[in-house]
Amino acid sequence: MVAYLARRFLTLLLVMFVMTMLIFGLMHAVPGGPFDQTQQPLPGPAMANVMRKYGLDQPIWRQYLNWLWALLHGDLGIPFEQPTMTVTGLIARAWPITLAIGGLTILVSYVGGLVMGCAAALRHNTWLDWLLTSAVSTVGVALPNYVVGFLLISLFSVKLGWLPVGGWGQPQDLILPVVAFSLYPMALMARYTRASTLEVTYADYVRMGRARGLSERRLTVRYILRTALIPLITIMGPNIPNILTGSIFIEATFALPGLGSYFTTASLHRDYPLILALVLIVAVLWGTCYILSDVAYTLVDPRVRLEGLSR
Amino acid sequence: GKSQDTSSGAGTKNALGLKLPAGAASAGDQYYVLPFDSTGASYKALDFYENVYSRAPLADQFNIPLVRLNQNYQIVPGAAGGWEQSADKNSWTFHLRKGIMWSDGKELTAADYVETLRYSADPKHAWDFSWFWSGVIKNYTDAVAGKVPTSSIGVKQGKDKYTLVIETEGPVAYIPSACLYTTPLSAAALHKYGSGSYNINPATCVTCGPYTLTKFDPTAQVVLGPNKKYTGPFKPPIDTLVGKIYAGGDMLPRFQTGQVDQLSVTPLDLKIAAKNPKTKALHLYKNPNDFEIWYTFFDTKKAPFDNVKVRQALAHSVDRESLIKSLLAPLATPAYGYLTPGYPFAVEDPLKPYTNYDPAKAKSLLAQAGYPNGKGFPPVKFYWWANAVSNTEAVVQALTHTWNSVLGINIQLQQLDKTTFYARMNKKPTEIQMGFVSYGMDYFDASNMLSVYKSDGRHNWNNAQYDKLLAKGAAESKPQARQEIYTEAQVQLTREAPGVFVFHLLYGYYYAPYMQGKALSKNKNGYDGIQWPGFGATSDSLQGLYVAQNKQKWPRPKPNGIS
Amino acid sequence: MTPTPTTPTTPSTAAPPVHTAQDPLLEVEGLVVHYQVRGAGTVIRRRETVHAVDGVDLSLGTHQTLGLVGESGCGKSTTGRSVLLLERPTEGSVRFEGRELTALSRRELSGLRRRMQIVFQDPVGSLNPRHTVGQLLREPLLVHHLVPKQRQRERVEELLDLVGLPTDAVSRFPHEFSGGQCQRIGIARALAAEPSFLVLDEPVSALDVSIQAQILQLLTDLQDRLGLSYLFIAHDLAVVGQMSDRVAVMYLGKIVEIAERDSLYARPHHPYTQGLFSAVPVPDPALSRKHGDAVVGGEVPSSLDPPSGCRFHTRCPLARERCRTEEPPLEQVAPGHRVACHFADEAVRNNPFESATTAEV
Amino acid sequence: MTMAAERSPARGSKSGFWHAAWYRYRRNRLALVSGVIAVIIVLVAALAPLIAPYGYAAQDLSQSLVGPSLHHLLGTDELGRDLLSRAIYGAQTSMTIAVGAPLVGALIGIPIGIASGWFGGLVDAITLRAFEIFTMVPQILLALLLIALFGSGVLKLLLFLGVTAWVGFARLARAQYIALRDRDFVVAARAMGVPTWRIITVHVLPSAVGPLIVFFVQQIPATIFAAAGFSFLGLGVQDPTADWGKMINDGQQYLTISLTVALLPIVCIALATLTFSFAGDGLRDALDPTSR
Amino acid sequence: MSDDQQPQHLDGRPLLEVRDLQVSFQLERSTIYAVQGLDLRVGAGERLGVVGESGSGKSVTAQSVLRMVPSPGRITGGDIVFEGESLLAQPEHRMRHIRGRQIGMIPQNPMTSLNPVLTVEDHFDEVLSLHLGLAGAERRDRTVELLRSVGIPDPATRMREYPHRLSGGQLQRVMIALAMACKPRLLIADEPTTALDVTIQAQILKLFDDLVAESNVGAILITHNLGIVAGHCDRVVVMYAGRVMETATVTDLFAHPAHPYTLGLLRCVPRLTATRTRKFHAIPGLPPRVTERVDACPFAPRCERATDTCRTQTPPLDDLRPGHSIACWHPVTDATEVA
Ligand SMILES: Nc1ncnc2c1ncn2[C@@H]1O[C@H](COP(=O)(O)OP(=O)(O)OP(=O)(O)O)[C@@H](O)[C@H]1O
Ligand SMILES: Nc1ncnc2c1ncn2[C@@H]1O[C@H](COP(=O)(O)OP(=O)(O)OP(=O)(O)O)[C@@H](O)[C@H]1O
Ligand SMILES: [Mg+2]
Ligand SMILES: [Mg+2]
Repeated sequence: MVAYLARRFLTLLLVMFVMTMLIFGLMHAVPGGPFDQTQQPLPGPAMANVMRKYGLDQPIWRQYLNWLWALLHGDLGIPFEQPTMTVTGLIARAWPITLAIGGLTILVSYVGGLVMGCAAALRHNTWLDWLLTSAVSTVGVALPNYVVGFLLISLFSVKLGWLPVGGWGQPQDLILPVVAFSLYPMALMARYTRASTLEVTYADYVRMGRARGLSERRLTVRYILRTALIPLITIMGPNIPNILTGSIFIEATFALPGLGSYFTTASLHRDYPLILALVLIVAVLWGTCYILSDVAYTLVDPRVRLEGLSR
Repeated sequence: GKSQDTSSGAGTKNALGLKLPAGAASAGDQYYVLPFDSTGASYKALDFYENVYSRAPLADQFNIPLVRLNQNYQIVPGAAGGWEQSADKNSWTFHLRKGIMWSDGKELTAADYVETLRYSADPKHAWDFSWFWSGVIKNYTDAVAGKVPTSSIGVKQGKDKYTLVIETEGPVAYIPSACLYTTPLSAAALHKYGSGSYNINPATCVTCGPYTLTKFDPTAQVVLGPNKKYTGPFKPPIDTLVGKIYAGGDMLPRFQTGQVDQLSVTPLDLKIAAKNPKTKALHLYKNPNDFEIWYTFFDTKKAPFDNVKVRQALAHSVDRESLIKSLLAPLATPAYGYLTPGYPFAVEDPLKPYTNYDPAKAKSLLAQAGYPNGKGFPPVKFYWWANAVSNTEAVVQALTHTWNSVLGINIQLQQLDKTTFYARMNKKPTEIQMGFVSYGMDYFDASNMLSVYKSDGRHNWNNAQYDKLLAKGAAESKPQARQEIYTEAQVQLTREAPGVFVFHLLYGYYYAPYMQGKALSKNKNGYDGIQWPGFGATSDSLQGLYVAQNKQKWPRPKPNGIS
Repeated sequence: MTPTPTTPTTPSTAAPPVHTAQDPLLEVEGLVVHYQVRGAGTVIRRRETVHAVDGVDLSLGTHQTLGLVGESGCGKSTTGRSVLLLERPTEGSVRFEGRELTALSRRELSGLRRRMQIVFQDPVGSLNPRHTVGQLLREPLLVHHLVPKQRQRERVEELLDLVGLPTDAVSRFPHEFSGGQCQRIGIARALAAEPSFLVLDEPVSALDVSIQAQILQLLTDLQDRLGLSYLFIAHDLAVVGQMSDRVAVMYLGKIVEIAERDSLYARPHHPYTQGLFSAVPVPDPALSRKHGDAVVGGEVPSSLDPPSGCRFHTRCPLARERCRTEEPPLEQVAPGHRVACHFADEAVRNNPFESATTAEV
Repeated sequence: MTMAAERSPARGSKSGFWHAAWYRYRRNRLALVSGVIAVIIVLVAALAPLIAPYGYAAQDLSQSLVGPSLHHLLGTDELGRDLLSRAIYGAQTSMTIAVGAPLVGALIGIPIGIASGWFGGLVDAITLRAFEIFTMVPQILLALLLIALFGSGVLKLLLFLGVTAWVGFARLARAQYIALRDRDFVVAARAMGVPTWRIITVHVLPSAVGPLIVFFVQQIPATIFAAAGFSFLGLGVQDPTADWGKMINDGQQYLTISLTVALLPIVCIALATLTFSFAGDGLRDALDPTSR
Repeated sequence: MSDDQQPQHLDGRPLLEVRDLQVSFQLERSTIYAVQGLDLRVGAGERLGVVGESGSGKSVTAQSVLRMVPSPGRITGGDIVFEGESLLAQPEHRMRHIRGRQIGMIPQNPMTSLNPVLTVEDHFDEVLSLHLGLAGAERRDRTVELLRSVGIPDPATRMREYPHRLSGGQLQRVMIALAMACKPRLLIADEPTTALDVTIQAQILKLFDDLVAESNVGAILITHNLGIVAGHCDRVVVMYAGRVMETATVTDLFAHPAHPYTLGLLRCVPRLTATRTRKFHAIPGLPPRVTERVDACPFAPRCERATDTCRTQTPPLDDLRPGHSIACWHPVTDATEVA
């Protein structure tokens, strides 16, 4: 386990190194710098002052090394967008919000998706199956979440006045964004769950369990679901980083001061340190989820050995 | 949303000790929530001299500029009670009021203005607006370039600590206007913290204005509370200001549910609001704000727009009136020239011959330019960035459609993000062949807006005659003479058509019905709502707005973080 | 004893001049196939070696059948595949028609492939489900340019006829056929390449008895008509006994006994062979009642870590200390009959499994 | 009896496969209907200029946001453009992107995936790392940077989405290759001396085509929305080109003003998503001769 | 085993009696008549062999006895009487009590027949507590004892393993122990050794014999291997196309096979002869998939003795002599044809 984790971790580091380098190069290749948003161009000397102030007058490789060096000291730099904060501080402030929404979304969508998928599979070829698989999952997949969000706000906030129109601070604020955000992953989850449950439903060992007189309930829970849900871990894992880093659309629609919006603003503002930090977050989160889902998979499924996993 | 049952607060005193006017809600309800859309914006500072283009909502409330502007754009005393130009016209002297105290106990003096302006010229600070004083204040340009120390710029204490002298590079008539931009930092705090950033931290915030910082969260909200130590001359009825910051999303529902007390409406909002009985009944306040001109500019150094006939053809083929009627009304007026009617020295009629809607003339001009019926006209990219307030997306499509159908040419739209747009526009030489932009004034003088088109300015249209007229206008101090000069300049500009001027934007506002006061009333131009420069210490609007009793039961949930 | 080979088509260009009919068609010496696998255990990544085949010598003459029996996982298939170089041997040599296959380039090998073919256990799985029978049979003709285009159809029909399938099978898909019919298609495809040698990897194990008999009859007939040589892999001694001239018994990657068919069936020497015989169910109540009490106990050990000495010692009722430490060589006990057992004599004298073998018939 | 009562015998064996596939496809009622609708959508997209009553950019500012009428069957948008025509032209853009981008992804990804499985070792390791890098970089960020660098437009968007879609195809192709290479029929082909390229193209790919088709079809709505997301940021399809995703973005705010403006594109996308996924499932089953 | 029941070999009342069983699968376009009027009986302590080619309906018969025919299959007629009770009339919860408790089942493929995420012990815990209400140490001891009785070495530790850690042979032993856990009265083994090696097959069959002998259960052994029937059954039913073709005691059947199909099957089996014959007797043609009910002997198309009668009338299952019935218009009388 230790060796496995160490190896995964090392490759992750390597991958992140290459990735940040690519992004760094790309960022600087893009027209416009962090201080080009003014309607009047800054006069030469003023611009030179700004560039010098942020170390942007140095060659790119130098800038990258500077960044890397600072990173090794745990310093992600100062966001151009918020020069009075550190990138770390900025993320520490914005991310918890995204994490709260994302965490709940994961909970709601995965649980909901599992329940729906199982229900559909266990009622295979009935109207319920049809309703859940075709109708619900299509709506989930065919409607972008900001449209869903807009509809929810129009109905529940403006028309009925039941829920806040957006914002952050009270528990009710979570409801609509989580619902809107959950729909798509829930639909996906339901689809996968259904497929994987159906696969197990007709397995030999389920038949043999029945032949030993086990009740259908027990068969469903211990024989069908327990094995059917295991492979979902590997499907769930890679989805998590996307959800936990937020959606700009959801955040904009519901006025959530989360991390998601930084993915666009940082790159629109050419906020280099922030962009890199975001890329790192996603990479680390992604790597962690990946490794964790591997480990979780081996823990819950006795058949799999860690080393044998290859994707 | 719950509506609060407000008891009358008329006659009682608010936190700043001001007696509330008749019909006002109780002191506890004197808070004002304003929405801000942070899309494409970044919030770095609350002070002009720290950062101009990335100021956070509710900035510049912690200080008092030398002069202020009233509802009718007249310069009135601010921190300075009076001012005069020196005999040689090369300097201005301002006389500060006594007894305005910073919240750290120090008095507001000339030193604060001196230190602030020196700080602005400091190459290490790299102020993003340093061009503003360049060529105006003596030695300022050299100081920015690091050639002379900042202490040598022409901003000095006069005979005592209440006298401030501004020396200029030459005679500058509009210094009092420009001095609207003199919201000072505290010299002591500047020394103590090394930069103006101290003001975004409630713990270190130093203010001489009526408000102090309670909360600064640039992704959610900025909250200003009453500055209990305020000793200045202007006391506002409203105790607490909340700037709610939204990263996009639809604003109208936020206003409808009482999340915010005011809304800057887009033309689309108006259409939607008209469908709703509650919002339909609201009064639409509108005013030109910073007198924005929205126009299409050309790279006049390259074909096909190096040909004046081509540019004129485009200018004549736009039916501004019907475009505005369908897409912007009532929030715009047609632009026949660069300056909005009502703006100093603006003229309209002398310009119309060059910009009126005349498709036949447009076609013939294009033919004269060598592109009969658009034949041989190369495909052109038309760049723009999205702005809901000016409904840009629809406008550029309408423009493109007009040009393509009237002139038979092929103009293709290309949207960019704002950064890329300005970066490419500002490149020398510019990378944008044709683009849609706006410009809003910085101070009330034709020289400000018109200088956008001076040679080597924002756009690459160079015209020595025009430059000469601008220089002449800046030096002239007789209004009548200036009017003549600027009329000629405007004709010159419009005739040469380095751009197609499309519309002057009007800002539309909804205020929750309980928001009332003189500041919202009509000014002499007939515009209402809070006028430029907005709700702050640079204007007299602070004193003219209060929260009235909520008779209409408009929803007003109390924002969190307000006692 | 065997009729002269009558290959219907002209001999291939690949036939080397050095090879003569008297020489064995196929000679395998010291064949070793090891697989490197990732080891068990979640903690440390450890490479482990599967000793799939561990030093096997075989030879097969023209128009002969060599039977290869053994339990699951003992390396029969691996032997079969590496003889065809579908699996690169870790060590050892494989000579076919006098040419050393392991020394050939990929190109030369691919040219030679058509002379040696394979038929699989899973009749359906070995046929591409997306190809019609016609396509399947045409593929070897195509890749080896055996028959001009206009003759291909004719040749395909010939092949179908050869294996007893109707010609209208051409446009149908494998899954439309029963297992036995698929096996016929597999055989036809192998024959399409005009091979002289076929590896039959448990070709009838998956089939019903009645179909099994049809296929075995077909294979026998084809061998006689076309002069083929077979390496016949199976785990059923009865079937192998009907098919083979010589039989090799494999256990855990090694050959424990190899002999002429009759010699082996009359007097199996190795206790494992004897055990295998005793395990064959006999369709005669009278006989099966008599034996069957003495069965080979235990299970085949893991080929990851084969037992030391004689690999059968863990299950052998005759095992002594010597068996545990010393690996028995394959020694001749009768002409053409070789056994790898320290105590073969004893085993023959006193068969621990008291098998019913052939005595009763 | 299995063999007795069967269909028409021997034809060209190639057409046999397609014939049989078509037969299987036809039997699946849902797939058949979906397939017909999908074909209609594609035809509408291809023949948009012939079908649409107006041009996609034809404006009439005086007819802004009018409801359904005889002149404009589904009404008009803010600029007075005919919504029906825009929906029809939208099919053209959306389908080009939604089908084109996965196609580009497949063309890049499948060879890489197969090469990765085929060569194994270092090549495989590097490809796997490349998968990781591409999965890790937030797509929206990469998109913003690339679009800022290269500009936007239908073709560039298509290429960009295609280039980011390759990983999925490569992964899947690699997995399929690895799963198939030890199957008996592939080994049999090797034993036959069938050259590698032929094994891959004739034996491996056709067998992997089912999962690839399903994946491809799944990519269609995903791609429409990715493109729509870029339009949301103003970086996707350029005005005045009609595109369903963009129409959703622009139209949602009109919900209270004009239902058709807001809902028409949503209905179009839902319809396309459903029909393509049912048709894809049907296609997968039809291309698998062993199914049912 | 401390079962005090005396062997009651073929006494009057059979343990299980299947009468005129009809099972069909209603597919979209056709109906498969998998079992058509099948009769069979098993007595306590008796081992009944069921043989036939693939698709002849052996498994469906076994599933019917447990009322576990997978959908879309349905029992459309006949009756199944187990210890005097009609199983088809039982409510589902009673059936659950019979499954596992009264009737045990051994599967064809032990490798896929245990829940991969439960340990071996978990499986035993389930049945032992469900049917016998055992718990704690008692249950554990019983599990150990059961596993030991089927020859699993070191059962106390092995039972903590997950199924994938055991070999096929061991898994089949576990399956047998599991089937025997509640001392059922009837054991159904559906091709229990097809997936196993010859030597392991011999071990398992020996175990099967021992268990039946010891505990006096009735057993149905489904196989297509006549050799196994010969060695491990008392009576045989030969099935073809969902019907019984012939049934007799093992000795009788092998000595005097009367049905041409039985005869054909017997001739197909390769023998361990001293010298090789290179002759293989096959039954020509293929077994049918019955999609319509026709009045004919289903074997007629493959039968060399078939006449027009065979092709137009279904032969009834009649007693040839006591204990030996056959459904054939032209029975074989000369038994020497076997060899
Ligand atoms: N590609 C491979 N990688 C690793 N191990 C393998 C591989 N192929 C076979 N083995 C192992 O090699 C050993 C011999 O396998 P082989 O298939 O030759 O046996 P066999 O005698 O044909 O068995 P069976 O009767 O089951 O077909 C087995 O332990 C098997 O697990
Ligand atoms: N789930 C099912 N759906 C449709 N038909 C079925 C199903 N299960 C069995 N059948 C049909 O029922 C008939 C009998 O099948 P059964 O499984 O009982 O045969 P078997 O004698 O056990 O064969 P095998 O030796 O292959 O196990 C076959 O024709 C088969 O096609
Ligand atoms: Mg094998
Ligand atoms: Mg069966």
